[in-house]
Amino acid sequence: MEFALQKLPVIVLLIPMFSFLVLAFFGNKIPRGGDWLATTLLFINLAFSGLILFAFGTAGRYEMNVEWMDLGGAIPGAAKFLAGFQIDALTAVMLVVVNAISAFVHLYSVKYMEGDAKYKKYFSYLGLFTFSMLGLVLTNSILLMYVFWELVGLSSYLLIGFWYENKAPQEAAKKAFIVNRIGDAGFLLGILIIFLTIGTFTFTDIFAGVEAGKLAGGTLTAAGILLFCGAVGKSAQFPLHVWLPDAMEGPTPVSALIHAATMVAAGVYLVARIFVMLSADALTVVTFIGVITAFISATIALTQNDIKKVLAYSTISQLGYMIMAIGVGAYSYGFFHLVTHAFFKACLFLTAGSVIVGMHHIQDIREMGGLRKKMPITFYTFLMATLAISGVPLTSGFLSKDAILASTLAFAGVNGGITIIVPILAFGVAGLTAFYMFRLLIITFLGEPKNQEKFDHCHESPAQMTIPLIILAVLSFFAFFSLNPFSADSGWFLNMVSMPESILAGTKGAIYHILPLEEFKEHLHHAHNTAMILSLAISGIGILTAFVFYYWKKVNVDKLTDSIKPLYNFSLNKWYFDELYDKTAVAFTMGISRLSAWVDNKIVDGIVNGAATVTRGFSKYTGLFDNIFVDGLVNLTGGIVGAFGLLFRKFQTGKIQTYIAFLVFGILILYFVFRVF
Amino acid sequence: MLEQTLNSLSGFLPETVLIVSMVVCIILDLILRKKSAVVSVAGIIGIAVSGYFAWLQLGVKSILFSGMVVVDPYSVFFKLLIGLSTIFVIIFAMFSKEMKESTHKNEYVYLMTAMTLGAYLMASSVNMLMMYLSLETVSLSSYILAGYTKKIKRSSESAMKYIIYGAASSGIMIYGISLLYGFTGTLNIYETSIFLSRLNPASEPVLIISLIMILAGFGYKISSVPFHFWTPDVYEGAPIPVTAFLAVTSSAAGFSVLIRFITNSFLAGNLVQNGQYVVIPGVNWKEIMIVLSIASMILGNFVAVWQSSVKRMLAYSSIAQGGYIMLGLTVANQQGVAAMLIYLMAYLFMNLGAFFVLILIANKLDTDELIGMKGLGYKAPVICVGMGVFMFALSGVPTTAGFVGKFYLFTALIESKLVWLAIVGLMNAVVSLFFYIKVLKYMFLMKPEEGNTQKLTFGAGAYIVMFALVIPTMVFGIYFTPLVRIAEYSISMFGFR
Amino acid sequence: MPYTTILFYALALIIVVSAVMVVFNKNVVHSAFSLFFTLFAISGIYVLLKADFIALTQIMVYVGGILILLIFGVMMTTKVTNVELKTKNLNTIPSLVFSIGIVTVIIFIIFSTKWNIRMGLDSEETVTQIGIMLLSKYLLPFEIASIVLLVALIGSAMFARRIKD
Amino acid sequence: MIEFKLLGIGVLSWMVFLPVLGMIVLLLMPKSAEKYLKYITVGFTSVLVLLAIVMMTIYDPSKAGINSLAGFQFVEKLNWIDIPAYLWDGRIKIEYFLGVDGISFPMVLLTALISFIGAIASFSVKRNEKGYYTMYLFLVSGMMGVFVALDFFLFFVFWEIMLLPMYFLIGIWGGERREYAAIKFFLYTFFGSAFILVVMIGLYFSSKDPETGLHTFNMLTLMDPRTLPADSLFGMLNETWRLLAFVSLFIGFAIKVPAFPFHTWLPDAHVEAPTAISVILAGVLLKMGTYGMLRISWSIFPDGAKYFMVPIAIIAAINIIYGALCAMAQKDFKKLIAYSSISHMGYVMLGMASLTAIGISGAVFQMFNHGTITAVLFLSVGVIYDRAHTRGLNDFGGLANKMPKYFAVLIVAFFASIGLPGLSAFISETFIFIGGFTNHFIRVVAIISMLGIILNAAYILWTIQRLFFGTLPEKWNGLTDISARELISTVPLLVIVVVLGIFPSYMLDLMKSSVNLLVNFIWGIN
Amino acid sequence: MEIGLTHYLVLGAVLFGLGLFAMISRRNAILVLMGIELILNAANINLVAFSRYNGLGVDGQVVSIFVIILAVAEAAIALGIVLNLYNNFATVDIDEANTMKD
Repeated sequence: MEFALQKLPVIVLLIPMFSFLVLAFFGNKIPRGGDWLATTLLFINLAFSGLILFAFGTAGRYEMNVEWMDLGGAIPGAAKFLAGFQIDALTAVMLVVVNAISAFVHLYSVKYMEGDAKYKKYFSYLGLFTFSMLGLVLTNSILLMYVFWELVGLSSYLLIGFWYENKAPQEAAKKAFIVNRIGDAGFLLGILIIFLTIGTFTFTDIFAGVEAGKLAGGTLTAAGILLFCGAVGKSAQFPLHVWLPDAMEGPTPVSALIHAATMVAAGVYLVARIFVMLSADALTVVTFIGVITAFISATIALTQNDIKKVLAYSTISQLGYMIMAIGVGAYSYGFFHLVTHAFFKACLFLTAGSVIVGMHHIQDIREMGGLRKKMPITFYTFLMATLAISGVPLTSGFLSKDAILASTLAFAGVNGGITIIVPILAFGVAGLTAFYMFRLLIITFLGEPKNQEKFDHCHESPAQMTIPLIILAVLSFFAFFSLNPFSADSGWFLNMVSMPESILAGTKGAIYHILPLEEFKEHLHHAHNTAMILSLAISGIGILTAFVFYYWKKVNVDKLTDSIKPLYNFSLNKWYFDELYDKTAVAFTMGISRLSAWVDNKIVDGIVNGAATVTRGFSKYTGLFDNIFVDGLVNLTGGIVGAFGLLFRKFQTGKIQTYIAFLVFGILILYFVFRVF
Repeated sequence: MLEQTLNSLSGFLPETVLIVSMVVCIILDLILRKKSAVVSVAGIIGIAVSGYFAWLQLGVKSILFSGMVVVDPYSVFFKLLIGLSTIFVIIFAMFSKEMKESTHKNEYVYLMTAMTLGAYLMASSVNMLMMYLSLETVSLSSYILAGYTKKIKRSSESAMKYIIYGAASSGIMIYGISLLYGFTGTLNIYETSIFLSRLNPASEPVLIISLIMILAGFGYKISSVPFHFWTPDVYEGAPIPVTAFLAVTSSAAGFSVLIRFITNSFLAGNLVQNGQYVVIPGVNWKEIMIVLSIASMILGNFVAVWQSSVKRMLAYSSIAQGGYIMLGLTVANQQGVAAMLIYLMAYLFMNLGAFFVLILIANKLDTDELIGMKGLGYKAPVICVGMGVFMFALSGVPTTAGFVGKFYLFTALIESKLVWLAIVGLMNAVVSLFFYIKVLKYMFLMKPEEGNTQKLTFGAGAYIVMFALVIPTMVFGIYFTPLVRIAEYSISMFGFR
Repeated sequence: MPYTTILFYALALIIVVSAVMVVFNKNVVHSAFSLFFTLFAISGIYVLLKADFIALTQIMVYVGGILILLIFGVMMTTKVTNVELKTKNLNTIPSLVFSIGIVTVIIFIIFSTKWNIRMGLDSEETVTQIGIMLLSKYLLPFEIASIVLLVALIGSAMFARRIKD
Repeated sequence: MIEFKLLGIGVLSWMVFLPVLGMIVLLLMPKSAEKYLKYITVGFTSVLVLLAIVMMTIYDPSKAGINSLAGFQFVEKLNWIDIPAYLWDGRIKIEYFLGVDGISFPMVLLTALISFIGAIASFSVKRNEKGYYTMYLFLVSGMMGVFVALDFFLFFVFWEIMLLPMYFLIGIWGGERREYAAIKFFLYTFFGSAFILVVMIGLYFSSKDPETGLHTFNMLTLMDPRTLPADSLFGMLNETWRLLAFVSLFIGFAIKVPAFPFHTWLPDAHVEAPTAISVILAGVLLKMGTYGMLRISWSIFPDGAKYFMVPIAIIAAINIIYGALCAMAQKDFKKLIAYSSISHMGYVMLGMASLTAIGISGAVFQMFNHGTITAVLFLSVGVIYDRAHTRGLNDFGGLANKMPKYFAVLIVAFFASIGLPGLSAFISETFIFIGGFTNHFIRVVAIISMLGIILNAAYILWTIQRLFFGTLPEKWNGLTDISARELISTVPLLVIVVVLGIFPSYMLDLMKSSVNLLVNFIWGIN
Repeated sequence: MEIGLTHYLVLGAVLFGLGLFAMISRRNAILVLMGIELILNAANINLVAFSRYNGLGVDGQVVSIFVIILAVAEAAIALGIVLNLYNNFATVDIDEANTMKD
């Protein structure tokens, strides 16, 4: 049994790969393009991963290695590359989350993607994605993690650009890949630094090396931040968050799976993974990046009118939350939020999907309204998820969010000073979240229908779509994580995923800004109640304002927006990030490339052609240039040869007596030259 | 005195045979009174026989006719080289259409025999008068041959230019000889060198001016800058076999006499210490050679690039090739001279080959312009492949004899630390690739014009002759031990102490 | 002032003047005739140099041979009827420069070089010596000269022969 | 010592001269057999592949080679030219000396493979097939010779010989500006080899074989410091001259690589050459430059390699970034690929400049990978060009639905060439970067050149978008999907790419010991 | 003063120069040939003068005889060629015969 269990992760990893290969190569042979196969396989996988969770979740970690490459006694040191997987709480949980959501999305897609031209391709891509995501989660080597990291990027690229016939998806896919690539470059750099200093890729050895002080001080911080760059790219953190909203061009289930629940969480997972080796400064960076992201995207989400865009920005904002949480040292809370968020955000996206289907591919919420009557199940699941994300009590969202807010308070309390900005922004974001989520809910489902004829044709989605919705909605109840509706600390989850001892604790390092840990816990304990009350109040206010604005229409929203037009536009246009990047980075690169191409044609080849151009004028009137040109004399030698050749040819006048004159002249010259010697 | 002369006669057998065969040819010509191969064959046989006798002289080292000429491996080598090339040239002449169409019968045979005689004497003479005389012998007959097709304007013009230029330079040469004679009081090069080595190091201007004036005479034979001006025009005007003769045989002869004169008369008591020549102080002919060779290479190559007529292009190319060969003198050691001999051997095959292919083409197309050769590679593949081999050989691509020659020249340069000169030479080789490959470009890369794509056919004889030149070019490129051995053996000149 | 001196200068004067005439005279025939004077005077110089045989050869070969040849050439190549004998010079300036340059160089060298002067025996006629020389030491050149002349014969015949066709 | 003879002739001789045999067979073919020529060529090249596979089974990876004759395998050693001194010290001793070690063996495999693929890809050639296939086989034998020759003179001969067929192959069967491209290629390389020749001769006369006390062209002997007496031209103490020699060798090889600023021949040559020849050119020829550096410059002038590693690394970085930028600006598919291979060869040079085992094994591995990947890319260019007769990227779009198989093939190749993990190039590039990092002299350069990763992704993705995405223009409705023959020529390469991506050890084990020995030799560690 | 070697040499030099000048500047082929003769005579004067003043016996004179012989041969051939030129170009102005040049 034990033995089988230890092999199980490999099986779990390979099953999606199998489904990918089968669908990719034999998709045409199998009826229905093998969707049923993929889906069933995924559910089996889910079962397996559940098994793993029970087996290893509490039983500590298990690790296994095989030798991948060996360069012999290479300089420096002996370069051996191991490949292997490890299982601990993080991994086990992630396995379940990924498999669960992937399975539900498979099920959901069966109807959602029905009748699409590239139906079976779609499922094979899903398989590829799931495989690489699981690999990313499972591996114990940071290099292999990078490998799967890139593969995830690839499948995300393929899925975003799934409808590549249209311009927008192409652009979105390209953008996503390249922006991620930028982050990944940093990631790779970090990996290389680690390899150089510690000489290994496996996490355990790396941590051991750090503990032994092989990698310390500024280098450690640099390494940490560089690795974090990867997370910034994948988890769409500021300033690389621009790709995620565009990624919504992909099919909605894909958005749910990749761009809400799992892939974007990979960054958070990475940070959690390397948490123990992050130095104080690194953590500070992480914290601030997180909170800034959370705030910016929240403000943007306020004004968006595309249902998926709103959700996308809320995703970014929530991811910012998680990152921030880990930054402030609320490791387990951050990860907890990852899990809860995965479920309710997936739920939100899928409901959005069913709305879109219902509205026949209308995504602009201003066209919707009053859908509650038409599609009740969708509405109630959506409501559930919205409550969760807004942190209303009795929801999983409340548990995680509240804990995070509390720890931000504690963080500020321990460090004081400027760090107070963190909780302030965090709470602000909580309020904003509540507001825009309910704005979305109200405009979409309540009120009067705006677009009557669409409304008339609207209908509830079929069971294959609603069942996942219901399950996911149910999963965002508090009960699944903790019996105590107001604190998850006693819940099974946090017992399982507890904050690891920073390996730098002894060495005045890592999370010193929440050290001594007791003090931090102390603050946390006090902060808890304040946090709960504050957050309840703020989200309440948010929700209330939403109703005031959009349901009871007590305030004329348009007038309000007019009065703060600049701000409104600023938010509506996403802080002009895209424009900024287009104007700067992209323009710069393209400019450079055009320039260098020009240089290559004109200058470099020109240096080579140089003398040719010099002699061109010379050759023109001799009327020989074309001839020479044709003869491929166009390069440096050519030019000089041409020039001198022409010069010398002048001597060959065809008049014999001139020759004799030259002969005599030559004799004289030679004589004088050698008299001088 | 008399018996000495008689002894000399025995050593003079090759030349005697030549004279006899010349007379025989004249008589045959008078008897036959028409164009016929008989005379040519007779001439070829005569030259072959003389070559055979020369071969018998291998290893002999003796001085003949009271210090006029010597027999030594060096001269034997050149006699064989010259004889072989002349035989080829006469065969070419038999193939050449313009020679057939000329208004003469077989004069060219015995004129060429006379030239061969002169060249033999150039290779073996150690007396300045003898040098002058033999040089004039070659020159006079080549003047005539240059104007051989006298009804053709270009030919007569080239003859005129050639004789005037030649007369001028030989006049200057004899004037220089007279000055040198007046200064040293002897015409024998060994005595000259002994006299000079007894001189105090202070350089005498008279030595330099006379050296340069004498070089004007030799330099115009090997067409080295600045004595080269006649070359392009004469090459272009003269019938192709004659051009081939001028390019290969007479320049080989020129080199033979040049090397012997320089290395024997301007050495300190013509001493050779472990292969290195001991140059007399004051007359820095090494530098002169460097200047001449660089000038020749650069001018030859750079102007050849512009030529549209293959013949004229080959003229410039042979100026450049002369420059390469002269590099061997700049190092003033036996290795350099050996390299020159190796190069000359390679040069014989590849250059003659190029001219032969040109003859065949000109016979069919009546032109030597590049334009006319468009797409010829598809009309006459074998011939053009042969041309390709010769062109690559001339530009010094490996596995051809040309590469071996260049390799040894640059080897000599680099070993005596003249790396910069080697690089100059190599860069010139790169440039030369331009125009050599231009021919192939026209032959293969360009399509023949519409209409005339019918295959050209040549007799078996043509192919035999061509392969007789292609095969050595290739074989000696891959296995060049024989070349080197011969050269090494032949650099031993008479009178080196 | 010994008579040889006067004689030398007289001859030198004739030589140079007539040579200048040869070079600068517009009329070809006149040049030919002034060349005659030059050559003749040169033979005089040979006499001064006690080279009687050379002097004789000079007169016979040059004056009697080459000069006549040249004058024939003039006659054959220029229609005497409509007198086209005038020819003008070309690129005079460079040729002047070069010739004067080389002459000055040579003269400078002549004066700067220390020739080893060893006067030979004076009163002695050279014909016998030359004869011996030609058949002993210079036998080979002598023979080769005959070949050269043969070649010249063939050549000139070849060119001069009327082309019948 | 491992040997493998057929009919008493060593296998390497077979590898080198079998194509020549093929040439002769082709030339003897009558006019009527025109249509079988291609199959004959494929036959001969496939025999090469078989031999290569057999060699692989025999090959012993534990043997190192580099500077020890014992470490070389399949060695053949005969006297070719041997002239005892006569009057002057003119002894020239040239050996026919073949052998492979961990550095050359991957290249031999690559050559055999690519030649075979190229032969299949040549079927589209219609004009004057006899000439074409003759030249093609000639080219193959020349390339093979370069990789197996261990005598400098022999190496040089093969190096030069290989130019001639290339000139004609580009010049006769190429595109519109073929004459220009051909002569440009020829002259550039000829120019470079002039420098190599000078150094070769100089080395020869500096050398003094410790055993025989004679000059030698034997590369192995030349690596031995005792062979170059201190007083000689390139003697160990003669610092300046050695560095000069290294530089001129570098120029000679860099032109072939091609390294900035000697690269301008490459785009022209690639664009004009027929598909199969571009494949050979990018697949094998470019490697000859880097191989020559490793085999000669790095081994015989290790001091030079150490002295110049920073400049070389900088040149490499320029190659990487500059090549990528130029590629980004191209509108011609083939030209884009050409520039991309300039960029990728930059990686190779970076790895070699790092002078670390990991970097150099990355470099050698990258040579192999680039060979396979670029081959596929050029083949794909050929595929589309044969159908559409244009290579303008902007003329296309929406091919993904029209030619799904083609899309599949090309997307794998593309992602391989941007170094996507799981595909072979990723491993090699990572190694190269690790190498660059390890050598702290060039660390900064390595970091800068990581920009290349992003740029590669950028232009490749843009190309994918322009080719496959969007809607299909009306005029391309007639396009047919990739044919079986084209699949045969591409898929095996892709399989290799994937397999080596997952199990790189198959290749790394071949070179491991040699690379380690080389690095130890360079740093003087024993 | 006594006439010495140098006088003769100078005379020779002057003749040499005049000959060169004639060769370079006169357009008429015949005159160019005359120039050649002048040059050869200059050489002869040198030779003879040397044989007189260097006490070398008659070697110089013998050489000068050969020079004369060659002069004759040359003149003969040259004349033939010039006539041929005249037949082809109907002129003896040699600068008009320049069909071949770069």
